[in-house]
Amino acid sequence: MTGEVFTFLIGGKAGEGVKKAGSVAARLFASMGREVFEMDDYQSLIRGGHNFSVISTASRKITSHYTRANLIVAMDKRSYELHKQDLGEDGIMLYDSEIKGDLKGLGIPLRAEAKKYPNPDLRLGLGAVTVLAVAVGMDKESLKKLIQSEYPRDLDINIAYATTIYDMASPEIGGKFRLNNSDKKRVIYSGNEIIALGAAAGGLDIYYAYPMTPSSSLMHTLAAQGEKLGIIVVHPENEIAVVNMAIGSIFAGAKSMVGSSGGGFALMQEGFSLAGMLEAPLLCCLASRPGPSTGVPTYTAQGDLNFAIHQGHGEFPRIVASPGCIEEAFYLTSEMLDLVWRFQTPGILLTEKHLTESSMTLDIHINKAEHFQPLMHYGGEYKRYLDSKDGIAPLLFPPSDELIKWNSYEHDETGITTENPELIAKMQEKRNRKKISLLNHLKNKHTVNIYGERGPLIFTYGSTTMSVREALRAGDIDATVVQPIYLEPLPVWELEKYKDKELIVVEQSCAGQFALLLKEKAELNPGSVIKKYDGRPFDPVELAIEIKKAVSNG
Amino acid sequence: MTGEVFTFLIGGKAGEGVKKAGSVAARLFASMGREVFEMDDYQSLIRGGHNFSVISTASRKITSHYTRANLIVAMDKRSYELHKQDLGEDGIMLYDSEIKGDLKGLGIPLRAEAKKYPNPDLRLGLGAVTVLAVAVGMDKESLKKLIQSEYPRDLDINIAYATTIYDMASPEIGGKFRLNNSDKKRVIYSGNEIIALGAAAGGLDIYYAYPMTPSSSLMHTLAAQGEKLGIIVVHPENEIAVVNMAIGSIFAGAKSMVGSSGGGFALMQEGFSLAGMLEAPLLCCLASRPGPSTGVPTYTAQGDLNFAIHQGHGEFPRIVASPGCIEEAFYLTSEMLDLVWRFQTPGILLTEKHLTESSMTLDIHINKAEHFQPLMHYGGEYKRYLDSKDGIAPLLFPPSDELIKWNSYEHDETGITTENPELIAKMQEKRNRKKISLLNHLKNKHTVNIYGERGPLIFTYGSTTMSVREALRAGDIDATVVQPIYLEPLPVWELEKYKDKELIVVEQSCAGQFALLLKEKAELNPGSVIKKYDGRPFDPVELAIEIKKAVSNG
Amino acid sequence: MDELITYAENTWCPGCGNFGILTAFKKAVKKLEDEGRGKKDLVITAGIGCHGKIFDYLKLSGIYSIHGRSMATAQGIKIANPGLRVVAFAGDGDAFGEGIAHMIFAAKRNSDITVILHDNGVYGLTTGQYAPTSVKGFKGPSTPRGSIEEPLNPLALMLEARATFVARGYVGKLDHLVDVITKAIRHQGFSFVDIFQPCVTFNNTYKRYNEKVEILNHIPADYDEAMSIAKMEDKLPVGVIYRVEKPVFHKELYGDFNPVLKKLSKEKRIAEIKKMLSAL
Amino acid sequence: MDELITYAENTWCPGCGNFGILTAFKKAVKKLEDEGRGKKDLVITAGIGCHGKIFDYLKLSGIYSIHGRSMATAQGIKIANPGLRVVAFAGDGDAFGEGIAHMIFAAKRNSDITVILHDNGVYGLTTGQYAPTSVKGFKGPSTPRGSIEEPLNPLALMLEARATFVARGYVGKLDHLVDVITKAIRHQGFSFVDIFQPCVTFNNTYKRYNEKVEILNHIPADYDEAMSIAKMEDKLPVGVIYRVEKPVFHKELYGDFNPVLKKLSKEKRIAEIKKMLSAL
Ligand SMILES: Cc1ncc(C[n+]2csc(CCOP(=O)(O)OP(=O)(O)O)c2C)c(N)n1
Ligand SMILES: Cc1ncc(C[n+]2csc(CCOP(=O)(O)OP(=O)(O)O)c2C)c(N)n1
Ligand code: SF4
Ligand code: SF4
Ligand SMILES: [Mg+2]
Ligand SMILES: [Mg+2]
Repeated sequence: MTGEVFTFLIGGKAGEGVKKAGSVAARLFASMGREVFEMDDYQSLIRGGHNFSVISTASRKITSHYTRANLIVAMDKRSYELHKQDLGEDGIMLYDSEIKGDLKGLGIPLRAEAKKYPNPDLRLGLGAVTVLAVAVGMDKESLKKLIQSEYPRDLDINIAYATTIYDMASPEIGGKFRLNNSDKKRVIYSGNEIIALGAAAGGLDIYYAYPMTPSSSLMHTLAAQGEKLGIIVVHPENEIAVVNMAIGSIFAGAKSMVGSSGGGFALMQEGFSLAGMLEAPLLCCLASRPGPSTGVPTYTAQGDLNFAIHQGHGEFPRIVASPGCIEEAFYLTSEMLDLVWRFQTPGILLTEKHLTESSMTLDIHINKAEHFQPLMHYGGEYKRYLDSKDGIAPLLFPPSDELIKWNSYEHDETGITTENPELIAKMQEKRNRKKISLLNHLKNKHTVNIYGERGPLIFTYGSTTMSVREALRAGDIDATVVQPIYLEPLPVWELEKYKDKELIVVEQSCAGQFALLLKEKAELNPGSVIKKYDGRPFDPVELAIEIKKAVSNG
Repeated sequence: MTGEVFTFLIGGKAGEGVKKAGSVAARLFASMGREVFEMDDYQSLIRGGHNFSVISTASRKITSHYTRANLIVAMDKRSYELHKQDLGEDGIMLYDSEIKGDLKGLGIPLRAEAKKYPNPDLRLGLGAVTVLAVAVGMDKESLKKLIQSEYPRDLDINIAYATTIYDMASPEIGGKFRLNNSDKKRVIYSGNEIIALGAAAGGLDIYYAYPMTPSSSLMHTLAAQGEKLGIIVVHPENEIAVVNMAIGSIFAGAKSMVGSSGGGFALMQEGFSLAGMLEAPLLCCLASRPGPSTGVPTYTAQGDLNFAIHQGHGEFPRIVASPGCIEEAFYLTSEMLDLVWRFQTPGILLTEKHLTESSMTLDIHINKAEHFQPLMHYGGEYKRYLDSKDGIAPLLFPPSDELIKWNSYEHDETGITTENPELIAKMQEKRNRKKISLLNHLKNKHTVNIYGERGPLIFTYGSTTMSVREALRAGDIDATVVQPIYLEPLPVWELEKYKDKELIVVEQSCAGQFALLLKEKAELNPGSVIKKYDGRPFDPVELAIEIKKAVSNG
Repeated sequence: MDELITYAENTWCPGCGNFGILTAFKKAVKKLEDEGRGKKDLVITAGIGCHGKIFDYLKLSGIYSIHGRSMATAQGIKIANPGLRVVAFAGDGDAFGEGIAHMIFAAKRNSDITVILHDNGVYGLTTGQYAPTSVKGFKGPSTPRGSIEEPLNPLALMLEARATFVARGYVGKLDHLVDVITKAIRHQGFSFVDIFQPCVTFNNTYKRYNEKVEILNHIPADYDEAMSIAKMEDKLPVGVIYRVEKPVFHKELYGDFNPVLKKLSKEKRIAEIKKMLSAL
Repeated sequence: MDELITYAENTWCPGCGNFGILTAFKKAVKKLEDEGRGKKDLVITAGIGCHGKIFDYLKLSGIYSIHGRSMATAQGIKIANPGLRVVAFAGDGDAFGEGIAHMIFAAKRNSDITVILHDNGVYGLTTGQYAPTSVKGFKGPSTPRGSIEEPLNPLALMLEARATFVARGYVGKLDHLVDVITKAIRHQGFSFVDIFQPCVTFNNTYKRYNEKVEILNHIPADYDEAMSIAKMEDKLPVGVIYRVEKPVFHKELYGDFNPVLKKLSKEKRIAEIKKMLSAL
C-alpha cells in the first residue's frame, strides 16, 4: 500500500528556508487535492546544524510521514550524507551542485543561481520547491501562483530565480512523478495551530504562556490570530505568573488556557493544585518532548504521562486527555474547555511535539466543537462552595452584590478559611464527589477511539496513534487500534472487554508508562510493548515490521 | 489494654505555653522511665485560637496519643467546652478558676496566681505541669529539678508560683494517679528532630529549605544543632533556589537535603527532574498536610502519595520511602541518603505532620544508621555518564584535572549535549537500568515492616502505622500489620504472598491512594479501606472499633 | 463599618500591626464609596502569611491566593475584567521573597493594580524566620546566630522597577495611612504601598517606627528625590513618595476591549474560525 | 587556547555576539591562569538559551543547569566548596525573566560568584520573543504588534540589590571585555557583567552599540555616580561601574569552614549525635 504514497524530503541548515519549503511543498500537494502529512525535524539552534522536513502525500488518508523518500533535495553535504540512505527505489536525489565529493544523483545549482541575487540564502528553499514542482509536473503558471502566495517578498527575484531553476531541472526530472489530482481541497494545519482554533471554538478568552518548545507555536498562533478572534495573549515573566494570572482571569469569568512543555509545567504544579482547591476551570496544554529536565527540546516523546496524571499535591479531580491526531486535537481542545468548566477542576490536554509541530490536511466540522455555558448562580445568597449533590456549585463573577470568595485554604461553603475537622472532611468529599460526576458524564461520551474491527489488538495513545494507523496501511495489516482519548480518568468501562485479550502496546516512552497504566488501571495484559524513545517519531514501515513481529510472537 | 495508659491533655490559647507544657509533661513521664507519645494540635495562628497537646504514657510501648484523657487542664473556656467530652471515666477536669459558667471539675487559680508576678502568661503552662506533677504524686523536690531544667527563665518566680499551685492542688488531687516507674530512661524526640539526627548520621553536609509547616522544624533543628554537627543550613529566597542550590552543592561533593511540604515541593519539581537528568543524589523530605494547595497547614494527611511517586517530568528512577514511626524515621533518613548516593538519583522521604511534629520516647542504635561512601572515579579519563552495566557511573568532584560535566540536556557519556537518536536512546536506557539495579539492591533490604503473626491483615504506611499499632493494643486485636517502607519502587516481591488474601487498608486520604497503589502495583485486594481525612490523626480506640467492624464485615 | 467584616474569627495577636491595616483599609473603602467608587467593583487577593488573613476578615470578593502569588493573581483578574479595581495584600516574605519576580514585573508593565505590603520584617505565620526586609543580624529559627543578609528596600526596588505610584504608611499613623491607601487605589496604574506593620510577637518595631516615622508634607518633585527619600535611614518618611501617569498595561494590551464583558459573540467567533479553516 | 574548547560543534549563528563572549572568556581564563589562578578551580554553570551553549563549548567542569537557575546552581556550588571559583553564564531572559529572584538575592547576600549576562535583548533560542531587556515596541512572535513593556535595566537593578561588583562590556570591544571579565572573576563577592551581545538573527544591535558604546576611563567614585552611569541612554558606557568590598556570603555563613573539604569526621559526628541522643 505504500506504493501510492509519495514522499518528499528536503534537508539543509537551519536558517536556509528548509521548514518554509517543507510547508510550501505540503501546500502544493494539498492544492492538488491530495492528503498530506508533514514532519519537521529540527535541532535546538537557530542557524546551521541540520534541519529537514519530510512530506508524505497520498490520495487516501495519510497520518504519518515516511522515511523512505521518492525525491530528496539536499541543500548541503550533511543532508546528502544523512539522507542518502533514505532514498527509495527509483527515487531521485537532488543536491546543490556546490556540494563536493563523490555523489550519486543530480546536482542542481541552487546556490550558484541564488548568488546572482541579493540575500541568496532566502532563495534556496524556493529552489527546492521549484524542483519538486518540476518533478510532479506542475506547470510554470501554477508555480508562479504558488510563489505569489508563499514567497511574496522580492517577488520578481523569486520568479526569475524559480524560472531559471525550473528550466534547468525540467529536462532531467520534468514530470518524473506525476501524482493523482482531485478536487477535494483541504486545509493544512499543524497541531498547535489547530489547538489554537479548537480553543477559540471552545470559547477561549485569554491565553497565558511563557515560550517553551514544542508549545511556543501555540502562543505564536494565538498572538498572530488573536485580534481577529477576540482572544488576548499574555506572555509574562515566568510560568508561575502564567498559571496564577490565568487563575485570576478565570475568577473574573474569562475562559483561560495556559501552555508549556514539561519543565515549564513542573513550575505550574503549585498553581495547578491551587486550581484544584479553588475549583478553578483551568485548561493546560502540555506539549511533551524527551526529558527529564531540559532533555531534547525539539524532538518528541511520551514520557510525561504519569507526571500529567498526578500533577499537583493533594487530592482533587484531574482531567487528562490526549488527541490521537491533529484533527482530533481541534475537537478535544474545545471538549476539554467544556469539561473543566463543567466540573470546575483543572485539566490537561497532553500532547507531543510530533502532534503540535507536524502538519496535516484536515476536514474540520466546526459545529462539532463544544462551547459550554457555565452553570451560573441566579438569585439568593451565594455560596461559592455550596455542598451540592454532584459536588458542583454554581459560579458567579464579580462585580456582584454577593460575596464571591475563592480560597486556597480549606474553607467553608462561603469560602472562608476553616480548620474544623467536619468541614475539612466535608469539603474533601465534595471535591472527591466531582470525580464521580465526571465519570458519569464521561460514560456517555466518546472516550476511546477504535480503528478497525478485527485482527490483533493494538493499544496506543496521543500522536503515536497517527504512526500506528499509518503503519497498518504501510504494512497492510488488519488490526484493531484502541486509543483511549482520556487518560485520567481512564475510561476503564470501555476497556473491560479487552481484559483477557492479548494485546500489543505502542508508545514513545522508555519506561513503558502507557502499558503500565493499562495494566494497573484497566487490568489489561500488554503482551508486547513496542517502544521508541530516541526523540524521533516512528516510521510507519519500520513500525509495521515491529507490529508484525509482535503479532507472530504473540 | 487501654487501662494501663495514662493520658494528659492540656488546652488553651496559642502563646500561653500549651505546647511547651505538653513537651514538659512528656519529659516528666519519660523521666519516670515510662514510654510516651505526644501529639500537638495547633492552628495556623500565632496567638489565641485553640491549641492543645495530648500526652499518653504507658509502661509498655506506646505509638499514639489517646483522645480519652485521665487528666485535663483547660486554660480557657473554649478548651473546657471542646474537651469535656474527652474526659474518661474517673478522669479529672481541671480548669482555670477564672473561667465562668456552669463547670464540672475542679477550678485552680492558675491565672489568678500568675498575675501576682510579671508576665503572667509565661507561667500558665508551668501551672498545668505542676498540677500534673501533683496528680501523679511527684514530690516537690523532683518538680523543682524539672523546673530548673525546663523553665530556667525567671527561675525564682517559677518555683514560687509552682509551689503555690502545688500546695493548692495537693489536697484535692495529690497522688490521684500514681503511675508505675521504671529505670529505663529514654530520650524523647519529635519526628523532625529525629530526621535531622538521622540525616546527620547519614552524613548530611548541607540542608536547604524555605519555611513551610510541617517541615519548618526540621530546618529549625538543624539550624540550632548544625554548628555542633558540622552541618550548614541555608534558607534562601524560595523553594526553587532551595532545590537548585542543593543540586549545585551535590555537584561539588556535599551531601545535601531539602525539605518542604506539598506546595513548596510542587515548586521543586523542575529541580527534581533536573536531579533525575544530572543523576544528582538529591534527598527531599516531604512533610504532608491536608491539601490541595494551602489546605490546612498545621494538620495531618496522606494526600501526597501519588504526587511524590510521580514527581518531575520525564523518565528517571525515583525512590520514595515513608517511615512508619518516629524511630524508623532516624534509620530511614540515613538509608535514603545512602540510596540516593548509591544510585545517583533523587529520592523523597515522605512523611506527615503527625510524624514530623509528634514526639515519642525512643531507643536509637546509632550504629544501625547508614553512611554511604559514594562510588568514586580513580584514574583514567573521566566520563560523568559512563554507560556502565548497572547504569551507575563513578563520581568525581571538582577541583580535578578531568572534565566533569553535568548536563540537563540529553548528553553523551562525557556530558556534552546531544540530539543524536542513538545516544538519546542509550542514555534513556542507562537511567532506566538504574531502576533495575535499585530493585535488585532493595530485594536484599528490609523494605516492609510486619507486626504480628496472625489474624486479619492490615495494610498501612507512614505515620498511620503508629495509629494502627496502638489501635491493636487499644482494642486487644490480634492482627498482622503490613507496612511497606518503600513506596517507589513498591516492594511487590514482599507483597506477593498477600495476593489472594482479604485485607484491610488504613490511611489518611479521601481518595484512598494507598489502597489503589496496592491494588494497582501489587495486585492486592483491599476489601475495606478505613480512611480519615479531616486533618486529625486517628484515635486508637476509635480506630480499633473501625478495624473490628471491618474484620467482622470482611 | 461592620458591613465590611465577615463572621471569621480574627486570630491576629493582640497588638499586631495588621489591625491597623484592616481598619485603615476599611476606612479607605468607605471613602472611595463616598466618592462613588462602589465596593462592588473592588476585589481583593492575598498571599499566605499573617497578612493574608485579612482576606477572611474582609467582606469583599476575591481570591485567597498562594504564598507569593497574590500580585500575579490580581493582575490576571484585572486583565480579564479591567472594570474591576483589584487590591493585592502581600507580606514582605510573600512579595519580596517568594513573589519578587511578580512585583518587579507588575511594576515594569504598569499593571493597574494596588499592592499593599504588610511589611513586618519577618515571616510571621511560620514562626518568625528572617524575611527579605529583615535587618542584618535578625535572629529567627532559621538564623539562630543572626541573619547574614542585608535587607532589600521595597520602595527603592519598586521605583527602580518603574512603579508609577509608590507610597509608604505606618499603622501608628492611621488617618494618614487611610489617605495613602485611598490615593493608591485611586491611582491608574501600578500602585504600591509599603506599610510598616510591627509584629508584636516576632519583630516588635513600634518603638523604632514611633521614633523615626515622619509624615511627608509634599509629594517629591521627581524620581531622584523619591529615590533619596526611599533610602533615608535616620528618618522614615511616610506618604506618597512618587506618582506619575503612564499608559496602563491592559490598555496597551487591548485598548478599550474587555475580555469578559466585550466578548466576541459566539457567532462572530465561529465565522472567523470558518474563514481561517477555508483558506488554504 | 584550544585546550579550553571541547569537541562539541558550535551552532551559534554566524556573526552572533556569543562568539565574542566565548573568545573573551577564554582569554580571561588564560590571564587568570598566568596569575596563578588555575582553571582547575574554575567551574561554570549555564542557563538554557543560545548563551547556554557556551557550556558545551568550554572545556571546563560545571553544570548545564535549567532555564533561569544557573545563578542558584552556582551559589550552591560555592557554598559547598568555597575553594572553587564559580562563573554562571546567563541569558537576559534567563537571568531577568525566569531567574530574576536568584539574581537579586545573589547580589543581596553577596554570594561570591560571577554572573556573565549574555544581554541580547531577546529570547534567542526560542525564536525571538521579547525579553525583559527588550525595548518597548519590540516585535517578536509573542508580541506581533510590538511589546508593550518598558525594559528593565540590569545594571541598575543589580546596584539596587547591593551587588558589590557591577560592570558592562561589549563584544565589539573585545580586549576591554577580557579585562572586565577578568576583574569580575577576581572580585571577592558577587560580580555581575552585563555584556551587550547582538543577536544577528532576532535583534541585531551592532549598529546601535557601535555608535553608543564608550569605554569608561575611570571607576565611578561612588554608588550614585555608578547608578547615573547605569542609567545613561545617549551613551552606553562600558567598564567597571561599581566595585566595593563587603563580607561574602559563605564567610558570613561559616567563616573558614568548607563543607566538602573540612567535613567533620564520621567519628566526631557520631559522637555528637550520641551526646544528643543520651541527653534527656
Ligand atoms: C510555596 C510556599 N512556601 C512556603 C509556604 C509557607 N509559608 C506560609 S506563610 C509564609 C511566610 C510568611 O511571611 P510573610 O509573607 O512576610 O507574611 P507574614 O506572616 O509575616 O504576614 C511561608 C513561608 C507556603 N505557604 N507556600
Ligand atoms: C522552565 C523553562 N521555561 C521555558 C524554557 C524554554 N526556553 C529555553 S531558552 C529560553 C529563553 C532564552 O532566552 P535568553 O535567556 O535570553 O537566552 P538567549 O537564547 O537569548 O541566549 C526559554 C524560554 C525552558 N527551557 N525552561
Ligand atoms: S505573629 Fe506578628 S504579624 Fe502575625 S499576627 Fe502575631 S503580631 Fe501579627
Ligand atoms: S539566535 Fe541570536 S543569540 Fe542565538 S545564536 Fe543566533 S544570533 Fe546568537
Ligand atoms: Mg512578614
Ligand atoms: Mg537573550
